[in-house]
Amino acid sequence: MSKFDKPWVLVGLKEAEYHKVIEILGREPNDVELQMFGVMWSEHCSYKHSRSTLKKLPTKSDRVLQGPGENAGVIKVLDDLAVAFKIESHNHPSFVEPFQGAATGVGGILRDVFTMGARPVALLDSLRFGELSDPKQRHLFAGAVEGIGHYGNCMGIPTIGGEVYFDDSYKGNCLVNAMCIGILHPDKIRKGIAKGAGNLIMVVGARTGRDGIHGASLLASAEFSEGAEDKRPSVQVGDPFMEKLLLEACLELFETDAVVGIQDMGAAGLISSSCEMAARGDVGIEIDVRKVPAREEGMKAWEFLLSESQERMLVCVEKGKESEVEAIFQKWGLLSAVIGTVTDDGMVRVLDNGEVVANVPAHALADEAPVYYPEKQEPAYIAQMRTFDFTALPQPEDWNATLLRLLNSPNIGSREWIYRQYDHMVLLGTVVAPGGDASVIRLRSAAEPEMHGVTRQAGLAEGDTLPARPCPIHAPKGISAKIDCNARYVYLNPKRGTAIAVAEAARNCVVTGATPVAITNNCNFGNPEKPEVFWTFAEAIDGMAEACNALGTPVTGGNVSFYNETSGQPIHPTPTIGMVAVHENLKHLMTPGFKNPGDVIVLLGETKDEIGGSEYAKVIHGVLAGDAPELNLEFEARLQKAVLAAIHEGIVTAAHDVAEGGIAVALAEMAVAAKPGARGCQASIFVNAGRIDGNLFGESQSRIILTAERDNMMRLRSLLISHGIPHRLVGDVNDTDRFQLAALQPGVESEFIFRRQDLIDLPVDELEKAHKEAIPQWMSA
Amino acid sequence: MLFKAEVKVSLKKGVLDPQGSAVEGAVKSLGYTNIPQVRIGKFIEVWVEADSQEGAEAEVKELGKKILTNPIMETFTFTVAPSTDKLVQSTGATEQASKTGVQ
Amino acid sequence: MLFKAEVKVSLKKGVLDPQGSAVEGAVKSLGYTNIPQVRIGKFIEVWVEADSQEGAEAEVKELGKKILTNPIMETFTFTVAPSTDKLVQSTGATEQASKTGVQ
Amino acid sequence: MRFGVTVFPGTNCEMDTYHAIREVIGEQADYVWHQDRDLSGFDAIVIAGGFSYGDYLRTGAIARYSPVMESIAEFADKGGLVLGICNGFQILTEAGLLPGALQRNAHLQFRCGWTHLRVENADTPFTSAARKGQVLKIPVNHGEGNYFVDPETLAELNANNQVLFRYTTPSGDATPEASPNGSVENIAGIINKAGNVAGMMPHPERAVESILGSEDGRYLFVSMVEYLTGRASRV
Ligand SMILES: Nc1ncnc2c1ncn2[C@@H]1O[C@H](COP(=O)(O)OP(=O)(O)O)[C@@H](O)[C@H]1O
Ligand SMILES: [Mg+2]
Repeated sequence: MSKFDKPWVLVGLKEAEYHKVIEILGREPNDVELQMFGVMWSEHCSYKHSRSTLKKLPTKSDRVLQGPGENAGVIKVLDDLAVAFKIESHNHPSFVEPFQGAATGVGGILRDVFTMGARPVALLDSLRFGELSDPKQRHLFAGAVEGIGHYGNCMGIPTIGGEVYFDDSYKGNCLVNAMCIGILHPDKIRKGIAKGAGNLIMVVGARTGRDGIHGASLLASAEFSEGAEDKRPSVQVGDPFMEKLLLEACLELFETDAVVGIQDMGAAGLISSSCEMAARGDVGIEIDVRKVPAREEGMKAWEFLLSESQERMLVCVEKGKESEVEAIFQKWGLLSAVIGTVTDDGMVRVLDNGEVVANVPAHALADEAPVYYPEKQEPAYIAQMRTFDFTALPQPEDWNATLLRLLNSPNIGSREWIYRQYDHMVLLGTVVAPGGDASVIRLRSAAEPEMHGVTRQAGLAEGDTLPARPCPIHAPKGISAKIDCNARYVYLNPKRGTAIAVAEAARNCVVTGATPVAITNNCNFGNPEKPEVFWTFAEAIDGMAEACNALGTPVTGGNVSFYNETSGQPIHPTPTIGMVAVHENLKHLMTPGFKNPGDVIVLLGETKDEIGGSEYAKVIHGVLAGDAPELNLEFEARLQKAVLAAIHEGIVTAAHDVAEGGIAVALAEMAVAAKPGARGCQASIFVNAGRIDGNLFGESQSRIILTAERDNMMRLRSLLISHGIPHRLVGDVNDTDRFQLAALQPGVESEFIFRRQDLIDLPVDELEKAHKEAIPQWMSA
Repeated sequence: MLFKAEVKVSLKKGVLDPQGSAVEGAVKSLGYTNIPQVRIGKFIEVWVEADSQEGAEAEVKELGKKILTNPIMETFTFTVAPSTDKLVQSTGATEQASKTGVQ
Repeated sequence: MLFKAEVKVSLKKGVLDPQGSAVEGAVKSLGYTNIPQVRIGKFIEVWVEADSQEGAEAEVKELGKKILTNPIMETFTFTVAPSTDKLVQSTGATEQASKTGVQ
Repeated sequence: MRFGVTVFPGTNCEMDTYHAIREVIGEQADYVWHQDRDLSGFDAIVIAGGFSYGDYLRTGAIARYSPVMESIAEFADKGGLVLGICNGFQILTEAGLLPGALQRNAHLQFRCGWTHLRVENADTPFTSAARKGQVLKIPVNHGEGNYFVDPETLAELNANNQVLFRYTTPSGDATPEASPNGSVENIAGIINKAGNVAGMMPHPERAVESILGSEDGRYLFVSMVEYLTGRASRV
């Protein structure tokens, strides 16, 4: 390597890291080996900055069958049904080319899940862009949504939910995170492992080209800077059709006993999959890159190793069973090729047409990247933000207009513009569609293996009896899922803000009637080598750990995306939480819309005058300051239990959590989503202390609004009392098509005399219009 | 001998072209008021091994009618010329299907 | 004066073309085994009002870079010639499109 | 009755269609692989939705050349019932078994959501269980469902009562806003002249259980069963 003074620079390593490589090998690495270390020891592949911190997260429970470390986490739902799920980011590629970047992000997370042996049954997406008034942001947003739809729709996997926020901090670095949920049999989890010397290593799926070379090491592990154009690899183009074939072929393959282990080829392609599989099995692997089906001529050995061509898998196959594998892939019109064997010497040996071009211990690549404990320093802005004086802000003069403006904010309004571009119905599982809080899919594997079973079965054999006709399906179980992260809270208070993200994701599932069981997470942060950024990351992980412990939702996996900065400016720290919850009985499905006139509206939890970090402060006053709302995790857990108990007792007619925009917006959303004939309400909010706007629009945590039939009110109240949940009757549902909201304040004369102030009185149609147009008003221009 | 055909597919007159209209609108909104119309079709490059120019042309014409266009909405024109291009492999999907012989 | 430009947009070399690959596979399985490669791009017809051929060319070039193609993945070539085409009015499809919703 | 549900590379609604027929309607169903040629034993064929061959080039353009399509053309020729749903409709038009073509949605976006369909002709094997003028709630899910046909053929379709469904408001008005895609005359589904091959963009198999939001999709399958059993008993 004497060709260059500083060979490590070429592959993105640090000098000390280069010396460590020499120490491990006992010699200087050659070009190919250096490339391999460069990519495997990159932040994206090695988690060298985050690994030590992530250890704090709880990862175990009775339900967790597979925690972090594999391609996806797995939890048990029934004795014969498990759920695999994981989240991935594709931020930088989406900023460069939003359609393809987002599409290939979806492709990647799908492979992570079906490589576990699961059939993907749901996708969710989490998006962040700058404000929509900027045409560039509209372009990114429209492109990312179209790309996600393109991939998921073509694959026939419903995108059942997600979240989106628009904030200037993302204008130079958008976030596109995608989550996938799959189902499998608990005894049939597949792992990314190679075992048994003499077994074969096969590449299946697409041909390998020069796509995305260095995506992991350079793009995902360094900040964006202007003029970085030349570093950019050629854009990866997703081929969902190819992936659909790959999915069906892999699931069919898993029905055989030919597979020892399997791993998708994502970031750092062949090299990362082969060394990780070898390291997990404590074996060696010998592969010849010339045996890999190539798309382009003249590819170099290191290009094969680093290529990020999509829609490929690496499979360790039982010796002698390769023709079984070939036959299945051929049936699906796909290529498969034996490229090497498992060895027992622990080395990853790479040949180029028989000639050894690299020979490196698998563990060195996969597990021995340096671990850093970066410096931490609380950023100065945090203390500064807390000193903001909210009392200086004027209260609204026109409360009607204020509510309409909030409903019309792209951060609050309807997301239909997004999800109507996604197939959210295919597979006939979606029993609560996007548009409410969390979405819900039913699971039917136990009762009806031929439907959502892992593989497609042939039709009825002769002599099979048909089910009685008609055959209504009452699917007993379901899964609820939500992605959530209000990054403003995290920005103001990383620890509490992250705990809120966990709590809110859980709350969104709880209001559908599901019990939260586990999370996956995607930590999107700036450059971890900056002490201020690392501090926020470490705090965020602390907050996540606390909340997960309190709510009994261990972390089964996740993804860390650092270096989300442009020209030195980091994004708001965004630890996106992907929550999965189990519906024990779909009879108790709950949705937020009002159901019957006459139902009473009950507000659970305590309302404080908390404007810090709220959408109200931002949209109406242009202020992002203060502190994140308070959060008492013990109370949160109790609240969620109580609400689940109430829903399961069948005494609740609607449930909705209070989030951005506070009570006023939450109630308005319930009115907009109401059944015909129940589109109206009259409510009075008790303002105990503080400002009226802070009470109405503030975002105090741990609040849920329920409605109940009047006859069930006493039962509901006693249930809430027995759980120790403070609550108030705030009004009732009616059929007037009007939304009326008043404030009740203790009078100045005496605290026992309440003054009623009628603040909001609007036709629900008008609320609906403001809500519906929030995103389209920008996008159809 | 290797030939390369360039097939230009356009929508028939009278068939609405929403994509073209959208681009037209975008172009206008950028201030290009002198662009009265935009229509969007497909540009398909097909490499053909054939004995002669005529042979290649006949083949491309057949392909154009049979699969590259839908005569209900599209028309096409094409040119054929000898080529020295280095070709890349397809991605692999349905590659083997051809071996197993879909007719 | 009215000119008509024909803009041929193709994917850059090295950029995967799943569409082209799929068509290639299909064409092969139809028995056209002598078609080693197919790539699919766009064919855009742009009518331009300009004073001169050069003016029209400059404008089309600018449009091509700015809006007709995605420079990250595509390249384009074009020709410009005087045109006597009678143009139809834009359909207005996009205007209506935004209104059309699914209920 | 035995339904065949086609599976092309890229088909993704076959499991749903299979479920609707077998579990909800209670009839037999089998998957038919795109390379199969043998359709003996089937009383009806449903070409299921999805993205056959990735929808590349044009929707349905590649699938129409599959071996199974030759058999389906023969099956239809002999009077067999063929229903094309979404991509199935697109394949049938490409194959020339139904007139017209499906273009990209006028607004250029993919659309998934509920639509309302007015039954225009209830005197067919696919709609007999419904009433003429009845409005069915059935979802769409497509990027290219914008039905196009030349004016002469359109006039013929109308004259022969070949329009099965139009997109309407919930109360049955065929307004432009009620259409999710800009189809000519709000056409959502048509039938061939012989009356045994139908195509529709909306997905009846997604609307067969109340928990999914509607049961109106059953009308399609029940009509087919009634027609087939009726005929069977006549024979
Ligand atoms: N990017 C997206 N993709 C798909 N669905 C989305 C997206 N963003 C939001 N949604 C859906 O819109 C609804 C409202 O989302 P959100 O405002 O995030 O809810 P909440 O405020 O309850 O967290 C949910 O059903 C959610 O799944
Ligand atoms: Mg919510």
